Amino acid sequence: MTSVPTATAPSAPDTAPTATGRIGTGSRGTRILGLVALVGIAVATYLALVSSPPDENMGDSVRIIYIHVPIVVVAYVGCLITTLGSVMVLWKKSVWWDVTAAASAEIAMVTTALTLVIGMAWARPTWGVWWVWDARLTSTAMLLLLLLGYLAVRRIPAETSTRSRRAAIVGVLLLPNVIVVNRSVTWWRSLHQDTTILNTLQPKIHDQMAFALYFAIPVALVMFAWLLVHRWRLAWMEQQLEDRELDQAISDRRAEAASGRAEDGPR
Amino acid sequence: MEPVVHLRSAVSLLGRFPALAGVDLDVMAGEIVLLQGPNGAGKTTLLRTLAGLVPVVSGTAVVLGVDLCRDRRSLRPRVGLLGHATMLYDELTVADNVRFWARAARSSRADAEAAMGALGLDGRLQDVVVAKLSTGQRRRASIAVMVARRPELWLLDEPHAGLDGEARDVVDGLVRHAASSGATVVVASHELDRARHLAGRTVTIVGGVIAGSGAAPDVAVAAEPSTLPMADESTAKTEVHHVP
Amino acid sequence: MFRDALLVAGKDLRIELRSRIGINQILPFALLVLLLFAFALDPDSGVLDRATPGLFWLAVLFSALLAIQRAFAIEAADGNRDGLRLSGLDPAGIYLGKMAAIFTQLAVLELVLGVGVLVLYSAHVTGWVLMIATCVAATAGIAAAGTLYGVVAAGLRVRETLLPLLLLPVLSPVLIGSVRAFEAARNGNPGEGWPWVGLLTVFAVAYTIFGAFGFGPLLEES
Amino acid sequence: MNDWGYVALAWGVTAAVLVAYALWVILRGRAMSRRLPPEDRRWM
Repeated sequence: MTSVPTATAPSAPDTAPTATGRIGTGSRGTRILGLVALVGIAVATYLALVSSPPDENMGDSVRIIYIHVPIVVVAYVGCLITTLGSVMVLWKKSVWWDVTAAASAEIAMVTTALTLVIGMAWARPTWGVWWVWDARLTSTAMLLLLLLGYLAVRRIPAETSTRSRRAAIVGVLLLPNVIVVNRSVTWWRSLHQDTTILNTLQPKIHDQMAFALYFAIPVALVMFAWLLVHRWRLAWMEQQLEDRELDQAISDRRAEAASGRAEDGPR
Repeated sequence: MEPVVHLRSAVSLLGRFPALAGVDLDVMAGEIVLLQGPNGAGKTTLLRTLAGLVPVVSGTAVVLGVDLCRDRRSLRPRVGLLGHATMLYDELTVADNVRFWARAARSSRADAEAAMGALGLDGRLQDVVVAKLSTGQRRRASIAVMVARRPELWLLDEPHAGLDGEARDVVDGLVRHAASSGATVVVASHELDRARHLAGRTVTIVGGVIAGSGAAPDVAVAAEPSTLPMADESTAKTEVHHVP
Repeated sequence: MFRDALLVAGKDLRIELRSRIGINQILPFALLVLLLFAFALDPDSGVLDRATPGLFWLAVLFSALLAIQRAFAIEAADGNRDGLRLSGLDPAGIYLGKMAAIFTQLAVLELVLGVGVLVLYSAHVTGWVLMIATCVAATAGIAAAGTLYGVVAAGLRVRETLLPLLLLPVLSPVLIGSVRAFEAARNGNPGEGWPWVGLLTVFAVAYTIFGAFGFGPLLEES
Repeated sequence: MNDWGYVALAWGVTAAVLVAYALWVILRGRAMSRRLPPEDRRWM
């Protein structure tokens, strides 16, 4: 009942709308945002790979941390926005938030997968293995699975309001589930061993290293914002197109009734 | 008097297909209305919409005083829908099924027993598992469930299908009795001869809109669809006949 | 609400008693899983003995998937989902009723599996109280989350594959908690197990509350 | 593989995936916007 616009206004003639104006999902705002992100990424890369010194313990593999942490932050922020959006869908029946939750969940999925790959690339030189049953690694893997489940629910073809409500209920549980999984895994591992990334990283963090890390996080967030806006607009257009097809189908059906020929369509 | 069913430009979707593309319909209390139209015209969807199962995505829809755009849940227990599906649990006996749905609708056990009696399901048949029933017996059990729920609005989708002559008379009797005791009935049927005897008024639906409405004997039923009157407000509202 | 829950639970359990799908198919499946674990892990090497709590709960989890699919398959038949929606039953009541029915079936299953583990794996048991508390809390959690995600997947063409993808990650804390609690009971220090029972209880209560609210909107979608 | 190898792996994979994803979003956005009139794309 929410998303379908006034179906009584049939958009009859413009069945094949030829776009006028500019093409794509960009706008003045996103171009500025994109430029800021690109410059930021260039500076952050220079700081991380060139200007900062190698770590006393980890050597050059510390440079993986400078990309690992920002990507994790993006993944977590993405999940947060997805859950927030799902709450707003259930509360206000908001289409805007539904599109936001969907766009943000997809980016979170990509960055969570990247987090795992980067994490493994760091674990191999540091711990000598690709994977350890560390609480963070394990719960990040579960997070990826939860996000895949959410996106799978979103992909089920259904009427717009049906889909948004169904996805919202799964999405609301995303963050609580991540927290419960994380707590239980941490609790579980704490009985056995005590290796976490933070403990390995703690001793004497160099000023320049800290700056490379803390500079990269806001840069990653700007990049996230740029991606989110574009992905949002794409999802929005997909939804508009569906609504448009629906309006068309309604006016087709009316025309069919008016011409008095009812074909054996789906009941 | 306020109509029991009041639809204006109501649009309902099946998936992404607009099965109802703007329906105008009024039904008064105690009426028996025959709904007719070709396959795919939207008869079943109209009945399911009136039952509060299919959402109305635009337009106005008020049934039994409940606005379907706002609230469909409170309407549903007051409506009885006899659809193509029997809504029976195969593993349970006839009596278990009727009693379960009757209790769910807060009808008394006596209502359940009476409904089974009226459809000839008392005695040996009531302890048979539904999976072992014939199609006609299932159909009767399904009708018994509906009667036992004591609905205010009866929505019957092809109620005569799969029934023998005797059972059809029983169904017709139940419908007349329900209408005379204040319930409202909408019947969708292909068996026009039988249904027209029952109904006080015929409504034709084509392509998801109401194409015509009139006293049962007046409507050119089996004629070419192209000769049907066009949908407009005036025809949809006229000629409301009450059945005694 | 509780009246409706009793009605639905009674109906579901009656169907299970009549159809015996649970006894004839799900229970043998669970026992089969126990046997397969024994084939995979050499019983003489001691691995099986140490892994017993985990194997027990994995068997329960896989059987729970079948039980949940089954609980919604009976509603999928011949328009019964419409029937439920038309019935006037409180959705929270339907949720609690279906959850109670799944809980009961799983409890019976765990009892039989427990006996199976005792006999087949010749496990010795201490800490009965802790184990029973763990079973109750964990089963409630599985039933609560399972009923909620079961209705998300119910009625879809992809339900057989979607339900495990949605449910198993969510239930991983339950698996961790129940296995650790069982290990604590077996090792004779129940003090380590009770915090896990606490976690399981919080999980079950939280999911029951959320499920009771979320079930209505989900039941609407067909 | 020395440390720099793993650093290159991590940064390389990240860059490749993010660029590929961004390209996919942009190109699909361009394709989609051709099928919609400007009033449905109010950010223009």
